[in-house]
Amino acid sequence: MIDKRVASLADAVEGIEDGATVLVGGFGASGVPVELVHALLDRGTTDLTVVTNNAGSGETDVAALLRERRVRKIVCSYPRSAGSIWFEERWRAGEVELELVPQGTLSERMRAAAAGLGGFFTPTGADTRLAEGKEVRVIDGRRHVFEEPLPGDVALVKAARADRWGNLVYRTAARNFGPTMAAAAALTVVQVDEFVELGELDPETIVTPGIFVDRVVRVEAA
Amino acid sequence: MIDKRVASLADAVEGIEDGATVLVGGFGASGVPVELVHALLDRGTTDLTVVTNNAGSGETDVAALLRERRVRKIVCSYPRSAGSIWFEERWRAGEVELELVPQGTLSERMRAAAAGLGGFFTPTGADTRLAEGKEVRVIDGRRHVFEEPLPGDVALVKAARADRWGNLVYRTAARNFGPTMAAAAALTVVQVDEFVELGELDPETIVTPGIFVDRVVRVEAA
Amino acid sequence: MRLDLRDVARRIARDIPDGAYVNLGIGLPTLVADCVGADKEVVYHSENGILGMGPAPAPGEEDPELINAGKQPVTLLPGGAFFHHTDAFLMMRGGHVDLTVLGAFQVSERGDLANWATDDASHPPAVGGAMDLAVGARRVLVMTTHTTKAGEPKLVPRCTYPLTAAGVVDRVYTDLAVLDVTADGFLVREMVAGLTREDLQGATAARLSFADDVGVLGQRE
Amino acid sequence: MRLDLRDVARRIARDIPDGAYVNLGIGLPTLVADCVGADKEVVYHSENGILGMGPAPAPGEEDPELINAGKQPVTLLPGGAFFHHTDAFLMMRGGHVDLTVLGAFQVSERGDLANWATDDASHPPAVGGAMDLAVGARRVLVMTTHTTKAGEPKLVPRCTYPLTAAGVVDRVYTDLAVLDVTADGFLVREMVAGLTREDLQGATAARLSFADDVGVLGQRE
Repeated sequence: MIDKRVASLADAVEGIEDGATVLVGGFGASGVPVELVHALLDRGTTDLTVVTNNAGSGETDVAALLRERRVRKIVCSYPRSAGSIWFEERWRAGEVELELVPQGTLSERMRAAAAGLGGFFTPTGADTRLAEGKEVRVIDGRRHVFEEPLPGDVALVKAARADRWGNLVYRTAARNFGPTMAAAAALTVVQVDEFVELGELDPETIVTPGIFVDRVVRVEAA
Repeated sequence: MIDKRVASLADAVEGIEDGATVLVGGFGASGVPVELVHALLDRGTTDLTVVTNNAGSGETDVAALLRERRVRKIVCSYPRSAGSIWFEERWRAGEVELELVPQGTLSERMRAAAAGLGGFFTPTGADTRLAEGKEVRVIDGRRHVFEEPLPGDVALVKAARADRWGNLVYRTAARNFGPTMAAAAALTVVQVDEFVELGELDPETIVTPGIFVDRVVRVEAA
Repeated sequence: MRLDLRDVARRIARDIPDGAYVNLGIGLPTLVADCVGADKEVVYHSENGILGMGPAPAPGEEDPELINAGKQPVTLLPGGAFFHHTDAFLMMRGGHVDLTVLGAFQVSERGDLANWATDDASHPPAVGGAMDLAVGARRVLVMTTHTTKAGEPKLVPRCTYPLTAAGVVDRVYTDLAVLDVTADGFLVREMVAGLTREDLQGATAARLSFADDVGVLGQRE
Repeated sequence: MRLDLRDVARRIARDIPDGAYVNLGIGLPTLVADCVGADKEVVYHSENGILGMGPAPAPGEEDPELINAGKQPVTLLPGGAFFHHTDAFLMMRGGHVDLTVLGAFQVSERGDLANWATDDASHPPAVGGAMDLAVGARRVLVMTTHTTKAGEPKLVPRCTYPLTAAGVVDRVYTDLAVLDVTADGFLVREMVAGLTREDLQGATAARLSFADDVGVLGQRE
C-alpha cells in the first residue's frame, strides 16, 4: 500500500543531509514552501546548495537559511528584492557563492534533469556574460549556449491538495516551479493545505502525478 | 476580439500548402484527428511530410493519405500495426521515405521545437542503429545522442472542448501527442467535440492554453 | 518637449494588434496595459505561469499567490489559464509570445539590448526572465527615456553595459522619438514636435537615419 | 521441464515491490499484472500518458480512447492520472519508473538488449517506446523463453540482432532459469527442477556462472 503522507514537518525533512542540493519552489512570496524550509532550518542541515528563483526576503524561508549560514551556494535568476537583506549581506561578505542563471534556463535545466536528458542548446544568454565559458554552437543560423541538467537531491514544494499516492494540484500562480522541481529531485517533499481521499482528484486535472512525489505533509493554512 | 473558431473543416485546413510538414496527433486509434486529416485529403494537399506515432490503419486518416500518395515522408516510431497495409505497400514500393524515431525522442524533439531550443542530448538510442550518423557525447559517464528539434508547419490535433481563445482540454488517453504537437507547429488546427463559452474552462485545468492554437473546429461525435 | 512616459505608453499601445499575446516587462512597460483600448482583446502573459492577466484587484481583494512578474497582485480574466514555469518559458523562448515591451539601459544600432546589469559591484546581479524574453518574443519593443537622467545617450553604436541579448530589438519608443532597428542602424519614424533632426542626433550616440515620412510623435492622439 | 510462461510471469510478479511504479512491455510482459497479489499496490504506467492503469474493462464497457501501449482497452484506478506523451516519456527516460518488464530477441552477457528488430527486410522497422524504456527504467527485467522456437539460444555473448540499448538489463527470467547480469556476465540464481547446470549451459550461448545458492524455479510457489 502506498501512503506518502507523513505526520510532521520533522518527518518530512528527515534524512536530508548536509551538503545537499535543495530545490526550493516559489516565485517571490507565491508558492514558497515556507514551513518545509523552516523544518530544514530546525533540523540543522547546513552546507546547502539552494536552487530557487529568488533569494528570500525578510527573515523567513531562504532568507533565514542565509541568515543562519546554512547556504554554501545559491543558484537563482533574481536574488535581489526589496527585502533580500540577508542574501546581500552574505554575498557582499563572500560567504555565499552565487550562480546566476536566466530564469527560463534555470527551469529548463531542472526539467532536463527530470527528463533524463544530458543537456540542451538554448539561444538564451548567447553573447552575454552569463554564457562565458560555455560551449556555443550556431544552430539554424543562431548562436546557442549548451546548458547542463540541474538535478536536486531534494525538492521542497508547496501545493494545494494531495492524496496518499502523492498526486498534486496547485492554486493559481503558486504552481510556478513546483511541477518541474518535484520531477527533478531524488527526494521530493511537498507541503499541502489539504489531504483528500484517493480518487477525489480528477485524473484529467492532476498537475503533478504521484510518481514524482515521495512525501506529503499537511500544513494548516495560516 | 479573439475568435479562433472556424465554421467548417474546409476552413480549418485552408492554406495548408503542398510540401508542408504536418504533425498528426494520436496513438493507435486514440486521439486521432480523423476528420481534419480527411479535410486535408479533400483539399488535395500533397507531397507531405507527416509526423505521427503510427502510420495509420485500415482506410482512414493517415492510411488514406498514404493510399492517395500524398505523403513523401513519414516520421514516426511505430509504423507497423495489424492494419497498416497502405503504409507497408507504399514503403515496400519505395514510394514513401521512413524516418524511424524512438517514441520518446519523437515527442521530445517536437517539444524542443515548441520551446525554442536548438536540440538536446538523450541516452535513448545510443549504440543503436537509430543513432547512426548522429553526434554522440559521453555525459556523466553515459553515451548520449544529439537530437534536433522537429517543428511542424501545421499540427492537426483532436481535443474534447475548446473556447473561442483556443484553450483546450482533452479526454483520457486521447491527450497523448496533442499538447506537444499543438505547441510545435506554426499553424495549429484542432478539432473538438464541443465549444464552450469563454471562462467555462477552469483556468487550473486547461491543458493547452490558447496561445498555441490558431483554429478550432467542432466535429460532431460519431 | 519630451513626452511624458504615459504618452510613450499610449503610443506603444497603438502598435499592439488586437488578439496579440503580450508580455510586458517589469516597471515602466506595465504602463502600456492601461493604454490599450477596449476595442482590442490582448492576452497578457506572465513568466510565472499566467495567460490572460487582468487589471490589479480592488484593495482588499488581493490574492498573495496571484502575482505578476513584478510580484504585484493581479487578476485573471475569463479565458485565462495557469501553467508551470517551464511551460511559461517555453512560450517565451519558443516564439509564442507575439510581442514584448522591455525597458533598457542601452540599445545598440544593431539591436543589441542591455537592460539587466550596470556593473555596479555593490549590488548582486539579477537577471530574471529578461534574456528569455529578449531572445524569444517575436517582436521586441523597447520603452525608455532617450537619455539617462545625467543626459547620457541610451541609443548607442555598441552597448557598454552587459548585454541581455544580441540583435533582438525591433523598435524603440523614447520620450523623443520612435525608431526602428534596421540593417543600417536606427531609422527615425516619428519625432516629437519642435525637435530638429540635429537635436535628436545630438541626444543620440548612434548615427541616425530618417524615414522619408517622419511622423509627429504627439502628446495626445 | 520448461515452465509455462504464466509461471514465469508469476515468478516476476514476486519480485515487484509493493508501491512500485511499473511499465510492462507489450505482449508477454502484460501477463505479469495478473499475477501481482492483492497485498501489493502497484502503479502501472503507460507510455501514452497513463499512471494507475487498472484491469481490462468488462465487455461492452470499453472506451476506444482509453488504451494501453499495446492499443488494448484498459481502465483507470482511483488515484490514476492522465498526462501528455512528452511527460510520459520524461517519466520513462528520467528514471521515475521503478521497473520495467520487457520481452527480448536476445540479451547479451553485458546486459545489451535486442528486442525491436530482426532485420527481416520484408517488414518495415518499428521501435515505439522500447529504447526509452530500456535506457530509462531504474530496473530492467527481461521475460523470455530461454531459446527460440528453433532452439537457438537467446542469451548470447553479443547480440547479433540490432540493439535496443547497451548494458541495461538487470535480470532475465526465462522458462528455464532466473539470471542476473553481473560484471562477470550471467549469474544463475534459480533453475527449474530436474535441469542440470550442463543442460542450462547447453541451451545458452553465453558462458554461465552459478550462485552459491541456486534456487529452484518452481511451477507453483
